[in-house]
Amino acid sequence: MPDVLGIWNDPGDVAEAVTRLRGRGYTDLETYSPAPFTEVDDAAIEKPSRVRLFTLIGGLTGVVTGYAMTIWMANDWQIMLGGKPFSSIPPYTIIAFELTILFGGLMTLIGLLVFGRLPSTKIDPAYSARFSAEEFGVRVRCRERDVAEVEALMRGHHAKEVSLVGA
Amino acid sequence: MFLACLLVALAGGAVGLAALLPDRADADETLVAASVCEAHELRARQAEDPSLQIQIPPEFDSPWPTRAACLSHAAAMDESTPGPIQPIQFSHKHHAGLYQIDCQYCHSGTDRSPVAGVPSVELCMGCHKQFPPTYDELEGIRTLKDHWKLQTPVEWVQIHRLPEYVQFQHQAHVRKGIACQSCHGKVEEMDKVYLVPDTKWWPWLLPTQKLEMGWCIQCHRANGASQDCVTCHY
Amino acid sequence: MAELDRRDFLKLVSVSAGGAAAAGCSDHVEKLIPYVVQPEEIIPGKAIQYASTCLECPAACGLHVRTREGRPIKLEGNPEHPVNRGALCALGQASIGRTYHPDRYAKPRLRGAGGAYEEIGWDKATALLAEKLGAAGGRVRALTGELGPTLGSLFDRFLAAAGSSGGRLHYEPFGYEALREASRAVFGAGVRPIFDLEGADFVIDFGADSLETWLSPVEHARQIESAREVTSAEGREARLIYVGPRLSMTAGNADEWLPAKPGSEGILALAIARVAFDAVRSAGRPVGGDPGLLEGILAGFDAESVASRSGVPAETILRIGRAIAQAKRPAALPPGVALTSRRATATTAAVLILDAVVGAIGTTVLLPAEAAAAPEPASFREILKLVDAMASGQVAVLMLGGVNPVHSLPPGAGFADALAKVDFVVSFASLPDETSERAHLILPDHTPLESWGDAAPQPGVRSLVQPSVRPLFDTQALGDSLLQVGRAMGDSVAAQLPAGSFRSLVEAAWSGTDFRAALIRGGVFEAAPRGGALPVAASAARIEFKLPQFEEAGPYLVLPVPSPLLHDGRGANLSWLQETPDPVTKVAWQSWAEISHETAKALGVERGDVVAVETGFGRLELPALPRGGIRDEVIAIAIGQGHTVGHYASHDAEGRAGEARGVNVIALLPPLTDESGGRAWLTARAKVTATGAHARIAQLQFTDNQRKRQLAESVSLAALAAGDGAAHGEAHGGEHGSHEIRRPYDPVNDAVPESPYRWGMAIDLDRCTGCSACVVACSIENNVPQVGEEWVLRGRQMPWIRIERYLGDGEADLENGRRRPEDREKLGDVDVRHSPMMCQHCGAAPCEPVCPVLATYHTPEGLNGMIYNRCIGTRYCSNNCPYKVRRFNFFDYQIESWPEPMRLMLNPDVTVRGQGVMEKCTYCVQRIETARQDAKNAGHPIADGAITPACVQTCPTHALQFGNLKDPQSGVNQRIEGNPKRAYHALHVLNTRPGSTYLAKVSRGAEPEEGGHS
Amino acid sequence: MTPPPAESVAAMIRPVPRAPDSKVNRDLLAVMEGASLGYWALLGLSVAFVGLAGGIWIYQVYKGLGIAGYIHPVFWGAYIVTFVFWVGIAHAGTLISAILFLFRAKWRNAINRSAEAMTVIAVLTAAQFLGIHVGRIWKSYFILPYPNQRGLWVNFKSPLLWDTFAITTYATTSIVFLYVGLIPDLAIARDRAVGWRKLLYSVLSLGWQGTSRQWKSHNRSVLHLSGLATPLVLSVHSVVSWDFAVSIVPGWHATIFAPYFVAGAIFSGFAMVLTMMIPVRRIYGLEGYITNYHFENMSRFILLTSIIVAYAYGAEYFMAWYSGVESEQTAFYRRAFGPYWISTWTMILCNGVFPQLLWFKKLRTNVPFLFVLSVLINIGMWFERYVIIITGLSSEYDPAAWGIYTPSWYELGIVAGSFAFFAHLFLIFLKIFPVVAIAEVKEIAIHERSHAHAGEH
Repeated sequence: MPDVLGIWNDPGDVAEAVTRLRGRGYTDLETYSPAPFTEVDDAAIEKPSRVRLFTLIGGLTGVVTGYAMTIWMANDWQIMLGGKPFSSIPPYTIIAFELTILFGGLMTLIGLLVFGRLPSTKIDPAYSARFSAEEFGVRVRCRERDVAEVEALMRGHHAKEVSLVGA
Repeated sequence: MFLACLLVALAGGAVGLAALLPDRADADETLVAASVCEAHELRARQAEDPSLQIQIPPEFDSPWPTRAACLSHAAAMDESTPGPIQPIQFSHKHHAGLYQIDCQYCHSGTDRSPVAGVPSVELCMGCHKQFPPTYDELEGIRTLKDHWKLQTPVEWVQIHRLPEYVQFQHQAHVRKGIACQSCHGKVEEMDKVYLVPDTKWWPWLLPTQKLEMGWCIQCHRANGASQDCVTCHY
Repeated sequence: MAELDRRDFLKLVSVSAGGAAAAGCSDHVEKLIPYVVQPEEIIPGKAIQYASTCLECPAACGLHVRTREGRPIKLEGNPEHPVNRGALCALGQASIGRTYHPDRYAKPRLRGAGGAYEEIGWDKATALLAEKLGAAGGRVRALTGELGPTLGSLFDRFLAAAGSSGGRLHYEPFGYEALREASRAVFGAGVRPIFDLEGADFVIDFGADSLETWLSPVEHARQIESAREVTSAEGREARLIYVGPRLSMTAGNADEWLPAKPGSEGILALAIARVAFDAVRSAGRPVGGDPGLLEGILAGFDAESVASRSGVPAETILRIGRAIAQAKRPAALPPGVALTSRRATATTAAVLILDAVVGAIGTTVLLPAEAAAAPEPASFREILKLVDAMASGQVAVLMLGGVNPVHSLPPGAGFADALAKVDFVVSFASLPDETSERAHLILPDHTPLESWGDAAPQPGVRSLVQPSVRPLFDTQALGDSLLQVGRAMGDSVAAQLPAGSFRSLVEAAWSGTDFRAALIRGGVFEAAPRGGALPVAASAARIEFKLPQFEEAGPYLVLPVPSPLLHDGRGANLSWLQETPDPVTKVAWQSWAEISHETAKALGVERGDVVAVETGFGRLELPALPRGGIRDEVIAIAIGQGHTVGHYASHDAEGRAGEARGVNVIALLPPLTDESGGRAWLTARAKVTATGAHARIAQLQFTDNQRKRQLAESVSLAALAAGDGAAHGEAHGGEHGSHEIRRPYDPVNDAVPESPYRWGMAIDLDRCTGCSACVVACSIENNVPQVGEEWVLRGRQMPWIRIERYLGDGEADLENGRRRPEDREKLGDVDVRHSPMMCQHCGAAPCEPVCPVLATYHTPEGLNGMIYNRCIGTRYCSNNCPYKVRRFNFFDYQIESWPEPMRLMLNPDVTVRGQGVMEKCTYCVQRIETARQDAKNAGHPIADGAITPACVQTCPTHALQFGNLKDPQSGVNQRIEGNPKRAYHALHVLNTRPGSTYLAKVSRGAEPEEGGHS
Repeated sequence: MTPPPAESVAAMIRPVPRAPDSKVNRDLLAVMEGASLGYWALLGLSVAFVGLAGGIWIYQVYKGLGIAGYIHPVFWGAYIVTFVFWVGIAHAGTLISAILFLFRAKWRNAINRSAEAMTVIAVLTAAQFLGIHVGRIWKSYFILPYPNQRGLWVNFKSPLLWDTFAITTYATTSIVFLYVGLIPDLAIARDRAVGWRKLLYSVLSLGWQGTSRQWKSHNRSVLHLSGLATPLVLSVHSVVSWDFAVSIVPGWHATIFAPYFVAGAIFSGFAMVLTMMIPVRRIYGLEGYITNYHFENMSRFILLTSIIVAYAYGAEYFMAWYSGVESEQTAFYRRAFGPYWISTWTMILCNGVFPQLLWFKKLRTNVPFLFVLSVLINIGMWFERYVIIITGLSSEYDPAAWGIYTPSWYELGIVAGSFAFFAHLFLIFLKIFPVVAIAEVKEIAIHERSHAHAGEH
C-alpha cells in the first residue's frame, strides 16, 4: 500500500489535517514534527503516554527498598552508636527519599524508551531531514484508490507539498 | 578430601622410596636394601610378589624407623601435595595421628595464652634423643639433631596466619572446648600440614573463606560468642 | 635467674614479629621461630615482669619491667618499693627507650689518628686500656654518675689497684651539695637530710621543685598529694606554700605562691621562723634548739625589714609564721637547683633552722646516721679541682661513666679544653653524648635493663637491678669491663680485684639477704627509721645570712630551671620526653625564654621573637615566651636542651643531625660555687636584647582560658564543708564561682543491661600535678608514634592523653585570645588547673553515629571502640568530638617513629596503626581483654583493680582510677561517691554521658581556718 | 469518490526535494563545528592542570594526607570546601531545567542545556573530592552497603552515607535529564552530520524521528523528571548542609543550614552559568538566542538568592547572640574578627553586598558588569564554605585544643585542578553537543511564526 506524505509549515494546519484524516478512517498515519506541539500530538494520539506508570512503579520500589535496606542492615548486625535506636526512621527517610528519586528517574527513562519505541534501528522512508528543520510531515498509509482523497484532504488543509513515498 | 591427600601422600612416599631402589634388570637378581626404609619397602614388595628375591643387610634389618615413619617422612617432603615444604619433614599424622600425642604436649600454653606456641628444639629432642641411631637415616631427624647440636632455632613456615590487626585468643577457644581441628583441619591425618580450605555461606549466598572475618563471625554467631568488634580488633 | 643467660634474644625477636610487624604485609611468608630451649617461666604470648630499679636519677625508684618473649616492652613502678610505691615519673617511663635506642654503641670504639672512630673487638679494647692504665703510673682519675654501692666500691677498688691517686669523683649536676653543708653547719651532722612528707600538713617550699626533680620527686609528689587528700579532715587542713620567682609546676600545685625576690628565700625563712619562734614559745612547746641561740640567730629578721628586702608583705610573713607554728607536721623545703645562689648554704641553713623552730626535725626532716646515709656526690669545688688537674696534665687516663660534663658543666669551667689535655680518655657510655664523643676509647656499657647492679637511695632501702633482656649489642657491663681490664693489667692488679663476674659480685654483696626473694621483690626494704633529730648546734650562730651577689652583665637575672621532663638533659635523647610538652609552658622539642609581659614590652618583643641573652660568660639566642607568672627582673630558661649529639637530642626542626636542638642555658653561667663549695646556679644577670628574628614556638596549648566551660573545675573548701543539704551547684566556690558544677549523669546505663561491666575512670584534679608521666606511659604502652618537632609545629602530635593547663574558670569575654594564644597568669595567683584529657568513652558519643563505616562504635561494656582496620579516614569523628582527643595518622609513622632497633619495643598486644586511620585512647582495652582472659581462666568475674590502664598505673599521685561503674563497691565508684560535691563530667552541657568522671580541684585558702579563697 | 487517473498518480511520483535547512539549526550547530586556536589553547591548559592535580593526588595517596595543611583539630579542609562548592554549582542546572520548566518559564529554553551540562560536570567534579579527602581511598569501598564476606554493613545514620546516596542519585538523575533533553537535538545533528559524528549521533539519538508517539512520551518523561528533580535539587544541598548541621560543632550546628545552603547553591549556580555563558555567547555569536533578557532574569534570581543568603548570615549571628551559648558566640566572634576575618569579610562583600547593585536595571543588563560580578560571587561562595568549615573546627569546645589551619600548596593545586577538570569537560561538551536546546528554541520560533501567519488570515 502506498504511503502518502504531506508537508506543512504550520502545526495548527497539521493538527486539523490529522484530525480530519483520522475522522475519515485513515488511522494508520504518522506525524513528524521538529519540536513538540501538543495540538499535533494529541490530534494523532488521544491517550496520554503511560510513562507515568513506570515513574510510579520506580518511585514506590525506591521508597520500599530504602526503608527495607536500612532497617534490615541496621538490625542484621546490631551495633550501638551514640545510644541511638537501631531502627531510627528519620535518617533512614533520607536514604528512602534518594532511592525514590533514583529509581523513579531511571524507570522514567525506561518508560520513554519503551513507549517512544526507542531505540529503533530503521528510519522510516517517509522521514527526512526537513522534519528536523522546521517543517511538519504527515504520512498516511492508504489503499491505492484512496490516495487522491488523502491528497485532496491534505491540500485542503494547506499542505504545501503532497507526495507518494515508497510505493 | 583428606583421604585423597592421604593416598597421594602414601603414593608419594612409595614412589620416593621406589626411586631409591636399584631398578630390577632381570628377575633372578636379588635386591639389596641400602637403608632400613628400603628394607621395609622390599619386604612389602616381596609380600606382594613372593618370587622376588631380596637381601636385607643386618645393619638395615631393624624395626626402627618404622615403615609408617618412612612413609610419613617421605610424604612430608613431597612437593606434589598441598602446603609449603617445612625445614624439617615433620609429620603431624605420624605424631598426633599414629602415636596419639596430645596437641598441647608440644603446643603447650595454648590453654593459657593467646598464642599456641611452637615447640622448642629441646622439646623435640626430649623424645628423639632416646631413639635408636638408625633413625638418623631420616633427613628430618638429622636436621633436628643438627639444630640441637648448633643450638639454632628451626624456622617453620607459618600456615595459619591472621593479619596483625586481629588479636586471636587461643586460650579462650581451647578452654571452651573448640576442637583444634575446627580451624586447623585434621592435622593428625596430614603428613604435611596445609590450610584446609573451608567455605561457609552467608544467607545472602555470599561465600566466606577460612580465617576470613565472616568465617569467624558465623561460628561466633552459631555459638553465641561475642560479636563485639574489640574482642578481636584493638 | 639462671634462665636469663640461656635466653637468646635474637631468636625471640621474630616470634612475635607478626604482632609488631608493620601493617599491610599480611601476604608475605611469615616465619615461626620458636626457642631452641624455652625458659620454663616464659609462655609465648604472656607478659612476664622482672623487678628492677630505675637508675635515671639518684632517687632510685623500683621497677617492674614487663617483658614479652624476652623483650622489655614497658616499665612500671614496683608497688612494693618504698620510694615510688608503683609509680614512675615521665623520665623513668621513657628510660626503656635507652635499651632500644638507634644511637647505641654496638661495639667498642677507638678513635683513629684522623679522629674518626673505628669499631674494635673487646679483647683489643681491654688490652689497650690495660696498657694505658699500666703506663699512666697512677695518674688515673674517674668521673662517674651514681653507680650504686656494689659497682661504686668495685670501681674504687679498681682505681686503687690501678694505683690511682685521687680516685673517682661522683658527679651529679643536680648535687644539692648545700643540703649536706647546711645541715653540718646547723646540726653539726655532715649528712643530707631526708624529707619525709608523709602526712605533712603544712609544707612551705622555698623553691625546691619538690614535685618535679628535687631529690625524690615521685616520692614527694605522692606524699604531698596524699597528705592533702580532701576526704579526710587532716587533708583539708593541709597546705602547700611555694616561694619562688616563677609559677613553676610545683608552684601551680601550691595553695599559695609567694613570688619573693630570688635570693631572698633565706631571710624570708628566718623571718617566718622568728614569727613561729614566738608562737611556739608562747605555746610552751620546744623550739628544736637552745632558745637563746635561736633568738640570737633570728634577732635581725623581723617581718617588716624582711618584707622590704624579699618583696613579701609583712602581714603574709606573720600569717604564715603563725600558721606553720600551729601545724602538726610542718616541713620547710630548702631551694632546689634554680635558686641555689652563691649563698645557697646559708639559705638552706636558714630553712633548716625554720624546720628546727617548728619542730620538723625528726618528724618530716630526718637526719640519717652518717654510715647509713646514701652516697653523696662530690662537691662542685672538687669537680673544678679535677678539671684543673686535667688541664695541667696531671691526668693521663680519665675514665668517664654515666656523666656528660661537657654538656652539664659551665663552659667557663673549661672541662672540654681540659679533656683535650688528657692523654687517654675512656668512656663507658652506652649511648653517645657530647662527652663520650670526645673520648679516645669507648667501652659501651649495658643499659640498666641489661645489667646487674644495686642502689641504696635511702637508709633501709636496698634496691636490686637485674637484667630483663639479653644484651642487644656487643656491649659489656661496666663492672665486667673493669674486672677484665684489671686482669689484663697483670696479676698484681688482678689479685686486688674480686674473682668471677660482676654478677657474682652483686650476688656476693647481697649474700646476707634472701637473694631469690630480693629478685622477686626488687630489693630489701626495711621499715627502720630513716633518720633522727638533732638540736640546732652553736655553729649555726656563725652562719651569716646575706642576700647573694650576682655577676652583673645586665638587668635580668638568669633563672636556670631544671626541666621536669628532661631533668638535667639526660632525658633529651628520648623522643617521648621531647614530644611531651613542658607541663608549665606546653612547649615541646624546643628551648624558650620565659619573661614577664612587662619585660617583653620593655624589650619590644612578642611571643616567638628571638632574643639574645648575654652574660659575661656566654651568649644565647632563643625565642621569647612572655607570661604573667614570672617576676619582671627574671628570665627563666629550662636546663636540658642544646645537645649536639643524639638522634632525638640534636636534630633540628628540619631533621638535620648534629645541629643543636634548642640552647643549653648552662653556657650562660659562670663556674661559681656557694660558700661551702657547692655548685651555684643562680649566679648571673644578663643583658637581653631583641634580635629581630622570629621563630615558631611548638606550643601545644592555644590558651589557658577555659572560658567558664565545664572542663577543669574547682571547689572551695567552704563549699565542700557546707552541709550535705547544699545543692551540687552551690559546691562551686571562690569568686570564680559564677557558674555551677552540674552533678554527673549516671553513666551506668550506657552499657547493655546484660553486661556486668561499664568501664569508667575517675580523674582527681586535686591530685593531678601535671607531671605528664601518664602521657609517656600511654604512648609507650599503646605504640603511639612520636612525630618530631617539624610536625608538632604543624599540630600533628599524636598523644592519646594531653594534660590541659587552665588558669581559673577563665573569662567568657570574646576579645581575649582573638589572634594569639592568651595567658591569664598573674604573680601570686595559683589557681592552676591541670586536667588530663583523654577519650571520655561517652555513652552518647558524638563521634559514633557520624562514622559511615562503623569504625568507631559503642561496645556492650560502655567503651568507645575504635577499629583501625575498618577506618577509612573521613575524620568526621574527630570533628564531632567535643573533647578533641582523636588523633589521625597523617603519614605512615612506623618507619620514622621507631627506627631500628626501636621496633623491638612495640607492644605486640596493640595494633600498630597504618597511614590514614584515626586513633584514640582505648582505656587500654588490651589490658581489659588480658584481664578478662585471666579471669575466665580462673573462672571468676574480673576483680576490681585487676585492670590498670598505663596512665592510671604510673600516676605518682594516684590521681587516676579505673574500674567497673556497675559495681557499687568498685574503687572508682567509691572514689566518685566519696566526693559528691566534686564529681562532674567535662562539658556537661553537651550531654555526652562520659565514662570518665572528673573530681574538681579544691581551692584551699592559704590558711587552714579560712576557706573559699583561691 | 472516483479513483484519480493513473497518470496523475504517476505524475505525483517524484523525489522529495531536499528542503532548505532552518536558520536555527545552522546557527546553533555552527557552535560544534571547527575549533579556534584559542579553544585548543584553553583545552590544553585545562588538561595540563588536570594532569598536575592528578600527579599531586597520586603523591598524596602514596605519602599520606599529611601533605595537606590539616592541623589538629581542623581535620576537614580545602577538599571538603571545594566539594561543597561544586555541589552548589551543580544546582542551577537542575533548577533552571526542572523548576522553571514546571513554572512554564519559557525563557529558560535558551540556557537550560548549558545549565544542565554544567550540573552534570559539576557533580562529577564534586564527587571526586569525597575520594580525595579520605585517608585510605583504597578502602573507601567500605562505605558502600554491598554484601561482603565480613557480614558487616554500613551506618545509615551517618551524614556521609546520606551524602553518598544523594550525590549518586543527583549525578544519575541529572545525566538522565540531560540525555533525554538531548535526544531530539542529537537527531537534528544526525541528519546534518557526516563521518564519525554521523555515527556518533545516529547511535546517541536512538533513531529519533519526532513522531507524535515519541514527542508524547518525551514530554511526559521531561515533565516527570522535572517533578522528581525539583525535590531532589532541594534535598541534595540540604543533605550536604546536614553534614555540618547535625554535628555538634559550634558554627555548624544550626537549623537554618538546609535552606541557607540551598539558596547559596542556586546563587552560586546562576553565577557560574553567567560566567560560562557570557563568553560562549560572545564567541559564538548567539546573541539572538541568549539575549540580555535571559541574563536579566538570571540577575533577578541572583539578587533574590543573594538576599536570602545575606539574611542567613545575619540570622547565624543573631542566633549566636540570642542563644546565649558562649561557645557559639565565641565561634562567631572569632569568625568575624579572629584569624579568618579576611575570608569572612570577602564572603560577606561578594555574596551579600555587591549583588545588591543588581537592583539597578542598568547594571542587570550590563553584560561586562554581570561577568565580573558572577566571578566575584563564585569566589565569595568558595570562601563561604571555607569560613563555615574552617572557623567552625578551629575553635571548638576545648580551648586547649584550638588550632589555626591554612591550606597547603598541594591542596590548592588539587583545588585548581578541579576547576580545570570542570573547564575541560565543558569545552569538550561545547564541541560534541548542541549547547542550546535547538528543538525547544524552535518550538517557540514556530509558534510565533504560525501566530503571525494566523494573523494574516
